[in-house]
Amino acid sequence: MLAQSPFTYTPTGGDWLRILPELIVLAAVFATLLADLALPEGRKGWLAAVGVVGAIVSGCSLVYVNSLSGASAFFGMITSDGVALFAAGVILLSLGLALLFSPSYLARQKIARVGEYYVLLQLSALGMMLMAAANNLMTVFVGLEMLSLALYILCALPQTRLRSQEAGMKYFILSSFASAFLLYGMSLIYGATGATGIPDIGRFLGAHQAALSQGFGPLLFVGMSLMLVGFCFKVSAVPFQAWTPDVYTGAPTTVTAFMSVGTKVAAFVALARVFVIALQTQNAHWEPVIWAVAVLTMIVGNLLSVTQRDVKRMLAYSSVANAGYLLVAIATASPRAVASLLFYLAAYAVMNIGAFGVTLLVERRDGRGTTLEDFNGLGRRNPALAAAMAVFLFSLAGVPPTAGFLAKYFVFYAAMVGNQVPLAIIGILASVLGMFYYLRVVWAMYFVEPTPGVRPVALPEREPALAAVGAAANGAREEAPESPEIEASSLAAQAIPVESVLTSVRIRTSASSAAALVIAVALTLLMILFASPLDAYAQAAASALFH
Amino acid sequence: MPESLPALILLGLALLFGAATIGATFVLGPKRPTPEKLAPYECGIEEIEAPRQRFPVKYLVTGMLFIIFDVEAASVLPLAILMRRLQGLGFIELLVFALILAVPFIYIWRKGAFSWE
Amino acid sequence: MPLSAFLTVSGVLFAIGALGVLVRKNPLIMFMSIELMLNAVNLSFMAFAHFLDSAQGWIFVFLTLTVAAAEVVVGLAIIVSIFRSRTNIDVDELNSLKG
Amino acid sequence: MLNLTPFILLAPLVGFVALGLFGRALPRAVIAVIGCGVVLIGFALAVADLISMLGVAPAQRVSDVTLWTWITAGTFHVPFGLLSDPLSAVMLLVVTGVGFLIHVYSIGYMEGDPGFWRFFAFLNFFVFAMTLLVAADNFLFLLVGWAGVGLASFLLIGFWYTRASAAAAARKAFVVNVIGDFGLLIAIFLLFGAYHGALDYRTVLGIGSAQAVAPTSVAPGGVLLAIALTLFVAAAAKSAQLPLHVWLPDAMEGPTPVSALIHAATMVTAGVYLVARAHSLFTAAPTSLVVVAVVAGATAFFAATIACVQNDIKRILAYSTMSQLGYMFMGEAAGGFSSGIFHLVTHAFFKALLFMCAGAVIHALGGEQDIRKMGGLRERLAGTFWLFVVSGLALAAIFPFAGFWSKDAILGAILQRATTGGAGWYALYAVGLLTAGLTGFYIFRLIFVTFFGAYRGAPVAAAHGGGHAAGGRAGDPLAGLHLPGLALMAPMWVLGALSLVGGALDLPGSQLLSDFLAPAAPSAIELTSALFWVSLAAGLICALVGIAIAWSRYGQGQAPAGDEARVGALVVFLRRRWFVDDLYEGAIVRPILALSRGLRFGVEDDTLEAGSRGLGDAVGSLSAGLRGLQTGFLRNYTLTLFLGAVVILVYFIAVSQ
Repeated sequence: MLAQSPFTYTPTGGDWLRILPELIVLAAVFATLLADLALPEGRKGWLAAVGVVGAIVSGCSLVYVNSLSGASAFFGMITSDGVALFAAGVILLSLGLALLFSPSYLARQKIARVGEYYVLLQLSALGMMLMAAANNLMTVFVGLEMLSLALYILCALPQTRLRSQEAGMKYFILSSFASAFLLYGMSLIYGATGATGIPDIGRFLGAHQAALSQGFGPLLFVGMSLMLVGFCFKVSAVPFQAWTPDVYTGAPTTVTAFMSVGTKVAAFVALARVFVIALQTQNAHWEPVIWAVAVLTMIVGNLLSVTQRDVKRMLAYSSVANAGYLLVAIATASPRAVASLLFYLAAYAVMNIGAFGVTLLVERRDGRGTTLEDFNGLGRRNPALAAAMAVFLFSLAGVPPTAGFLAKYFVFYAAMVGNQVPLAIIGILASVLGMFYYLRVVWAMYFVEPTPGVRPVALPEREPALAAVGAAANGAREEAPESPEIEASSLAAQAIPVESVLTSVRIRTSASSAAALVIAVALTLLMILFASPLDAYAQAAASALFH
Repeated sequence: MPESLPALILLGLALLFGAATIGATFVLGPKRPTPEKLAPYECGIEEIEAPRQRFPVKYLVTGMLFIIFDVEAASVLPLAILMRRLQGLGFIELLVFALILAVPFIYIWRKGAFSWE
Repeated sequence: MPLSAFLTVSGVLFAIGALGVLVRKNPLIMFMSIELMLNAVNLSFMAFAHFLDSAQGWIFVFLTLTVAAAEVVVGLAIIVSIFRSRTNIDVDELNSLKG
Repeated sequence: MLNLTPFILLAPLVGFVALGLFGRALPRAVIAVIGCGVVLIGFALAVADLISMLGVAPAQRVSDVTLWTWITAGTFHVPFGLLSDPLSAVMLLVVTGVGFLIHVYSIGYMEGDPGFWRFFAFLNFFVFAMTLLVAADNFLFLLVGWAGVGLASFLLIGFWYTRASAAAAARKAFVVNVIGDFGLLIAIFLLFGAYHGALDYRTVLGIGSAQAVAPTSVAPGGVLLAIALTLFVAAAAKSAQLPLHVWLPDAMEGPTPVSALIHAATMVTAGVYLVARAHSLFTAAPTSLVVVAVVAGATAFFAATIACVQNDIKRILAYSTMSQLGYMFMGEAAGGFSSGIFHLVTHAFFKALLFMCAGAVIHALGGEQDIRKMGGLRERLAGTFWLFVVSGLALAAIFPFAGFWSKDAILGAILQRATTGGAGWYALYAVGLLTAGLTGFYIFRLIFVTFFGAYRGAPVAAAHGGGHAAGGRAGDPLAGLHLPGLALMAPMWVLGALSLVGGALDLPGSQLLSDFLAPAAPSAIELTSALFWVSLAAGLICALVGIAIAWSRYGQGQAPAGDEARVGALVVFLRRRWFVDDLYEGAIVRPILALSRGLRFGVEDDTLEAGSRGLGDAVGSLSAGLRGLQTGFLRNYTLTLFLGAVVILVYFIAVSQ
């Protein structure tokens, strides 16, 4: 195959079969586009069903692709190896859950352009799958941009909401800036090795270790550092995490749920391929940087979460902290560590989407109302929702026997046996800190009286005057003083006379949201049962990556 | 190339130093913007209308759509070069490519993106 | 001309672009600076492709160009959308999310 | 040999799932039958297991069923298996047996509560987690059970979550328990390293394995010590040993059956079980046993002194539990692992009974917990009174009650250890004796103040149902007394009988329990030795002295509120009769009262609280400082991104040179 030039390579039917899952998602995108034209206003919720069917069919096709022999497709641009299929499975699961949460959320938040929303969500999933399956820097870049472009628009989709617009703008500028660094890094790596294929780069560096020390060394090192910057930005590692909380808070919550998981899956798999595999021989050089970044990310991410009063923002910061645990696996750089990375991503997907899912059901119509006060007494207002949230939070906190516990366990175990004992210990200590802020939400749900007034779930349309005053009270919140404690209490007091009328309004959960929650809870709790086959698959996939 | 690399690195470092200096002033320098300071012209005459008010959004939308389909055309170019070698397969690929372009095109058309009003 | 000449120009362009992102306030100009950075990378890709006599650099340039065009569209769309809701697009005033 | 352990585990799980899903819709009678029935099934199975175990030779009394292999990855091999050996059999009997009685008691105690179904669901979940904890055959599933009982405890302490104090207590308990969980987690990581990924008891502890590997041949002493100490951190947090004890007194905010089941009989003894289970690791690192001894001795004494001045009936018992757990650890530290387990068993009987009696009193008085507002209840609550006395005598270790034999087995073990171990162990023995005296004092102070003299509280409101209200004259403040019903009394009588004769499990000469446990938990002391008889006598004398002092101070039902006034009168009285008593009052009672007050306020309220608050403040301000960097300005973000890139670039350029 190496003898062939990319210009003379002719794709075969087998190549197309290996990207079957991606093709199915693409077909679902087209079906959604056409269905959007056909469906009348008010029935757009069915678009989600199209997407869910696409995700399920694509997920089934993974099994078939897994049975094919060989993995490389399209002149080694893309691969359908175990790691790619595992990541695709997690991405499709996340996509399905996010789609199930979407119809009622979009209706409640009055987000227009529903058709575009579903199309872009699926396209970003397609980009993630592409990036996770990429076996060439080009495909990594194209997949990355594909997912990012779709997410920029999704973040800014609620056109009347300034916070979303701001989130979209910040994400767009910062992410493009980081992409430029990544691309420059890729260019220099290409210059140093003469290859863009991930295995080719690894092969070249393995064969020309000596030559590197004189000629192309600086090129390689500068390229490596710039690529690291780009990847660290995408996985929101400290100090490149600044965009994460703002974007995650401003974006519509379904989008936040999906991107917090999907982007991580894609970026971490690509990071593992590029650094752990292609730049394997340079491990001694990049490992200290990842080490430092992982420590910083775990500590700063957890520390920043501690003082958050808004659950959505707290979850955003916690995703930074989780990136730190995943970086531990990258720093360890063994097959077992890569397998634990995959397992962690799977567990993280279900528990994080679940936690965001509950948050979006608690959220008010104006896109606010996700502070701790809004979760007060949820255990009595909606016991099922509170129980689900408790499961997700316990899992995120790493309490056995949930999926999150197993995931942390695997990662830290891999680090322990992979000679990264200090990292594992720092990680365990950092996750003790994590317990505090996750359990504070459980605490609020079960042991705090519902705050009067901070809890109107649905402002009745019939009373525009009331709604207007409520909105004004919320507007006042925006200009509130900086201290979050003062803000919450003083504004709660402010809001009481207006909104206490509405406290009796119950949170309504649509059938599809309930289904998504049930799936997420079941997977979070039952992952302990199929941990063994899942882990075995991840191990096999990871060792095949190294071979 | 190797002998010029130190110079390259030096250049890079110099630029970085410049960037860091400018950046530091941004972080450290006091910023007290007043409406007067932020006004577009400081020659004493109040602005008659907001300078950025007239923004022809319609042109922009059309422009954006043009860029998309224009760039897609650029991707067809390599296919054209290889057309002879690829034979029938190339034709099928071209059709698929056109189909991928056509569906969104129909979509934005039906959504009314091309209507001027 | 030696490869280093191309790389130097490319590096300078990249740095100018990065500085532009850092110092400008208008998102349009910031965005143009990012485009400059991307094109600096394109230059280095082409230089490498020429000197290494490898086709992959050229293909990469193609992809980058396409991606950059798509970014232009998305970026403009977001800027226009913000423009519709408020007349000012100074990035220093987009500051409701923090902490 | 049978191994029915999976089914013992399954029964409460089924109960939990059934009640959790459908409990809300079920009538109370059905809830009660399901809730108690599943635990009774578990108990019956545990008995069947025991009988079959007794039928085989002692060497073959280990059965390890692997239900399925949970994780296999190279040498990292974790089967999900359940172990049935003498130690787990004893623990299972205690958990399901005492658990069943407390379930029955709960039917009466919680009868008016709207959360009836929820309560039984949580109780069943607790029993499931606890059986998993004691039946697991590897450390990983031990951890799962360990965290599960912590969760159940958290849910049950905060059961009346509308009370702010209950909610705060639940949180405190959870935080401390999590510290323990992480101790266990770290211990497991260390074991991973030492045993190359094996976590099962067979490999690590040599249970059920013909050729047990000596821990000293596996890992260096430092690592073994670290393992033992982190295990003990976990045990100390779960069993409320200094300084991780703060949660237990507050945990009394939960309903009384919870206090009886979780915070007296079972969960808090998990630490004792863990130390006995992992005794080979502890004995391989002898320094760790010294640490255990010091902590346990300090806790036993500390808690007993505090119990002497408490006025809340349940808090007295909570401190007493801490003190008794200290005894169990002291016994284990001295090498008497079976003595620790023996005391665990008898303590489960009499302490559960004490809590049930206290619950009956609280129930009768409509929720009153302050003993200063009780008194004179002897005639009205005669059954409860006599059971209280029986359990009190057992706690005070008076012949021939259960506690006498088990506590003195521990003291004997310490004395035995002291004959070879040196002065430190004699000091520990002295602490044990002193604590025995204090135990007699505080428990009889409680009994005298509660049941003797005249009633001092406000009139009791008439019973809601009127069904078991005692008839009485008009103007009788106790007219509205709620007499305990059959559901309350029946389990108490059973436990009363067990508190009386429970010592027969391990009498000197017969040694049923020690012999049975011998393969799993070795014993340090030959119970018939002369030393043991000396120890028995010394312990008995100390306890009697304590009771005598309690009688002299509170025997007439004096309210402890009047301590200051009455002490003066008492001193005058004593000076005329016994010159010795005057000395005693001044040199021992007063300083102990003062010391215990000082400890209570000094250690509990200031130092520890301030320490933890300081840590919290530090984290909070660090976090707030970091938040300041998150300015929300896009251009600051681009700048940090750029500077981060520069730092990484400079690092790589430096490396490449």
